[in-house]
Amino acid sequence: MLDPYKIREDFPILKRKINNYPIIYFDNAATSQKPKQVIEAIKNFYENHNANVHRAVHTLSQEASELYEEAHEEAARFINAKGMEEIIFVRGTTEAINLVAYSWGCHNLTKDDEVIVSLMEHHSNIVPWELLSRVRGFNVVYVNVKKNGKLDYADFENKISKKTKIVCVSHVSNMSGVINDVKRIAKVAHEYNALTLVDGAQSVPHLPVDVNDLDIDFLTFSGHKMLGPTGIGVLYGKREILESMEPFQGGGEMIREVSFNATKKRCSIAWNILPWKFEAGTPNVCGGIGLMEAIKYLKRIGMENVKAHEEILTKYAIQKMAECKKVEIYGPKDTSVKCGIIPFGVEGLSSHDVALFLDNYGIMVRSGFHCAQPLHEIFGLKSSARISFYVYNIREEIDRFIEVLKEIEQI
Amino acid sequence: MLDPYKIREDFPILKRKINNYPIIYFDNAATSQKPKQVIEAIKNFYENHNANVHRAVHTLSQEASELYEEAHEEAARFINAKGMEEIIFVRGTTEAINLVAYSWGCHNLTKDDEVIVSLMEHHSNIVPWELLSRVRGFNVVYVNVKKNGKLDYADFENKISKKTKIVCVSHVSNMSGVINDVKRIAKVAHEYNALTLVDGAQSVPHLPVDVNDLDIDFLTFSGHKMLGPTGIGVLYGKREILESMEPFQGGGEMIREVSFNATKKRCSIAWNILPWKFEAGTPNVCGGIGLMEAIKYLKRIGMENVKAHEEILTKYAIQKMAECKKVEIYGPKDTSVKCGIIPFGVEGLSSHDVALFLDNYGIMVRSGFHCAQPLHEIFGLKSSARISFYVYNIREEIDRFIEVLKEIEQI
Amino acid sequence: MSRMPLPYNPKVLELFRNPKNLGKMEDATVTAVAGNPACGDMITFYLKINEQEVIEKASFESYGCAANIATSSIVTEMIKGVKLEDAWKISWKSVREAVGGLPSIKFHCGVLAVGALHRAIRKYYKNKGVSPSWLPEGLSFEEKQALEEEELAKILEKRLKTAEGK
Amino acid sequence: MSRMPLPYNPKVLELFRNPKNLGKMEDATVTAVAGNPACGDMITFYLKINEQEVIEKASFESYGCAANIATSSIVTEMIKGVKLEDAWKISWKSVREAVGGLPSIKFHCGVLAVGALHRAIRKYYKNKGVSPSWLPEGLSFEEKQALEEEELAKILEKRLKTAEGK
Ligand SMILES: Cc1ncc(COP(=O)(O)O)c(C=O)c1O
Ligand SMILES: Cc1ncc(COP(=O)(O)O)c(C=O)c1O
Ligand code: FES
Ligand code: FES
Repeated sequence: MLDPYKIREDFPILKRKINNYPIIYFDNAATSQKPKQVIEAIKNFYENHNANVHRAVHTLSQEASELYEEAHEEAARFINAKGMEEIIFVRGTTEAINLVAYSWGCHNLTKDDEVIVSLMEHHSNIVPWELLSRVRGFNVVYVNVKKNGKLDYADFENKISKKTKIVCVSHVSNMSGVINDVKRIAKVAHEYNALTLVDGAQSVPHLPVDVNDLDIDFLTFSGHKMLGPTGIGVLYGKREILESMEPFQGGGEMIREVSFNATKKRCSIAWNILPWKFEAGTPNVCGGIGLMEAIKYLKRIGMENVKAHEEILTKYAIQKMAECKKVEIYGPKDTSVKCGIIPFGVEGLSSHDVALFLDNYGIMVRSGFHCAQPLHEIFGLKSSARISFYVYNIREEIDRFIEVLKEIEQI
Repeated sequence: MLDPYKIREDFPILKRKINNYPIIYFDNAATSQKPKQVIEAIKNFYENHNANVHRAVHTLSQEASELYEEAHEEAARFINAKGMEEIIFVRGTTEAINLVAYSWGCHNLTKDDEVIVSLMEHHSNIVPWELLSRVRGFNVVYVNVKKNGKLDYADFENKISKKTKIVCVSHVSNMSGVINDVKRIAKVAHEYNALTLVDGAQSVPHLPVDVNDLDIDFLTFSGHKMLGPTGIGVLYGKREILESMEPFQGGGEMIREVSFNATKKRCSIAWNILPWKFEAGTPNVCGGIGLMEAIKYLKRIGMENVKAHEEILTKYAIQKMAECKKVEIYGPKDTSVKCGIIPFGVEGLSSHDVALFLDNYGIMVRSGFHCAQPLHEIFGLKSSARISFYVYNIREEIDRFIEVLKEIEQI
Repeated sequence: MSRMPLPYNPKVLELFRNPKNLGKMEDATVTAVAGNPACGDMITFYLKINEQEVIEKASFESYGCAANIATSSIVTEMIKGVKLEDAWKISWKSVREAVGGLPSIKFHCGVLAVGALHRAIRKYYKNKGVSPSWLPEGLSFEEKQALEEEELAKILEKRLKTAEGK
Repeated sequence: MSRMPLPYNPKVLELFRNPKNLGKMEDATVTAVAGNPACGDMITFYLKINEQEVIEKASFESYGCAANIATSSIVTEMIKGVKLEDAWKISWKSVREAVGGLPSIKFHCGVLAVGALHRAIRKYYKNKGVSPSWLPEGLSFEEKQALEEEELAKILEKRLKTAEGK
């Protein structure tokens, strides 16, 4: 088991007070806090090894390049990918999905094709497909979510067909915390020769994820949600698929050669090898190195332990929140089907006011629709408040949260 | 005047030794080093204010959002843009140019149109246009560079026509340091109703740049080349143009609303206001804040002083390098037409070996073609070594560099 | 639990708990809906206006937050018996003062209330086909911030069209 | 100036200063060009091969770095009088050892030299239209790292075609 009290000592921000109350950070699904090890790795990079990468001859660039490549290797091992060439560093999940839409979708999707998307997706797994569909003319087909918050697998199996070219589904819903059986989805998709893109933004930080076992084609996740810096994230793709794909952005380092042909009057270009083909321009080097440090931190804890810890907290919180008369929890309450994310409402109060009152007591929660408007529509909600846990959260914080919730019920 | 000796104290990496020699960092055109103020701002953000942005109700998110918006404002003031809505944070120059190619180019360029690009461009201002031209069918027209390294303005005025829709040119060449008269170029372009995109990756860090005075339509630059963190850069665009443009990536925060229409069976989307429309997903928040600190640092020095300091160093280095018999400087040597970038070669030695030998004595220089292959072809070079200066470089470093160069000549 | 000053002042809380003029008005002369892009909330304003262009009655419906309910409540009070021309002059800042201040994150909720009022007044004149000299042609700050449901839909539709046309 | 050990050992420097077998060979049986994607350098290998498949003479042209010249030089020496089958067995690691080691950033320069050799041997058999049993069908590590000029052009052309076809 992990020791959250010891872990807390690694997180400088937890010492901060808000309105004279110790901070209680329950907005982890939006972004996580950073341990001092990650902050130190960033500082150390800039103080000792900073240089542009891609192996210029000089020592600093050699060091920076090695660290940056090591970061890819570390990320590959973390999700059990075959190696660095399957790991593309991007800004985050959103860019990862857009990369697939532009580089794969633009060239592989046409008029009669279909892209399957679930209605519990974050906007970043809806908008790129909707935008592209308007240009390429394919259909976006939405798989229903049941009123209980679970994916409607029957509807999925009904809707998938030979027309389906890719199935885009989140591993864990960022609104309800529901875990989807992506292994099952990928299996069905492959029977129809469709690819599977799994949005792992809410799973990779909280559960063990093994791309080999799941047999998925793309996985996307964001460093900032897993103790890492902002501005860095990962697109995993099966090597053969990445190799067959067109590049996304053009620029330095993603090409092997540009030369000007004076007779043809145009420049000719040859791509670089994976993963660099998809990392045009100077990458977020320090972001990659910070992410590596975050992954090492999580590995020391052990992802099984992370999952177990959050399960305990979630169970406890759900049980305690049930004692609050005006509080309603949305979606499933069974922690065997969901992660440490609890959406809720307080009768008579706007979700934004719930967040505002909690903030007044130093408790940070999210309100609104959390970039998952369609799912809110299914639940018949205008918006919701949301708490979400991570490795540094403790039972006492939940107790305090309940205390304040009860106070808020009185308003 | 700036005091480089005092400035040096702000840069922790300059205390490092390589092979027991004090480090001499002359690879500033590739990336700059970071002052402790920037490193501290990053640390402080993660230790005290880290949260996701876009104004969630809670205190941390309010603080992070304010800082992140302030960073946009600071960048706007730095280049004399009208305000935050003209400043889009991207990963760097490469992403900025790709954004314009995808969001503006994809929708405004067709078969008989022409895009003018100079042959002294960095690959990141060539490849996106070449890639797009293959899909949209327009022509990329290249403006010559004279053997002396200067842009061939007559050729430009010859090639521009009513077919020209956009002129893409770097403000300062990253290989030769030559400064282009982008004000003149923009004026001519506007006479033909063409837009002007200026790649400011090598100018914004080193010269005062005023988009209003230059009257250019797009300006791109990278934070990591101007004392800021990796993974952050700016696309400036005139407001009216940005407003008329289609979004680039789709996802959270770049939209105002996504709702699922059950009868039409599709999601409908409304964009967010500028600049957020173009910043899909969780941005590199800390990168933006680090960039703000870097800009503040440069403003305290004063960009006129930065320019003057580099001019002195460049003059001195060129004069001293002329004393080395086997050393040849490529491109113009007149510091009134160029910035602090000096490409050179040593007779009989590969540029990579020049860099390797210099590195052996702690001197970091670049070798290769610096992502500017076409310009090397014009100069008839396979590759070159390159030194480039910044605020923390000093005369003594040049003396030492010359000493080692003379040694290398003996090999 | 130690008592902290709440984010809302007592006046706002009181207005939230006991809002005035909450509810639909069957005999309204004009109705206007205003949506808030910042939080996604939506309110409806109902005005009964007489021949002298005086607001006889005002009411509102809101699914918004306490700040929104409080400011809407006070706006409907402020404009009762007031000429349209004078009602137009109410700014969101004056409303914010009238409720004794708001947390800065809640400013937009007050803006929405005034936006809905402005929108209703403009609609009244549009329906009548007249445009008084004091009514500015350009949208007020508050109107700009408060989008009409259909307006949102229109922006959207236009976007889709351009995208589809390509 | 204080004397530091140079990045190259004395043997590499000596071979660089006085390379063996540098220059074009007019009566070569086979010629192979190999390009280095890592640094953009290019070398040409010339082999004169007799009826017994023994390399009688070898030479090279290089615009590469000292490491490349030194390793190329030593490779041409190593293969003189050697059967093609045995020449094929030379790996870049053995070459690296033969020159007394290289800085790690310079490994690819030695790989290029061996890549050029492998490429030349393969070309010889291709020209002859035979393929000996010891010659692996798949490319060796060194061959993969050393691209032929035309190969580069081919990759490129294919890319352009796919892009244009769309
Ligand atoms: C002139 C010029 N343009 C563009 C770039 C690309 O910038 P980045 O790698 O930060 O995207 C560079 C830097 O390498 C440059 O010097
Ligand atoms: C499920 C899910 N997908 C995608 C995203 C978008 O991630 P990012 O904002 O880091 O691009 C998030 C985070 O907000 C998420 O929770
Ligand atoms: S939070 Fe939406 S109106 Fe106040
Ligand atoms: S650096 Fe190119 S061959 Fe050695």
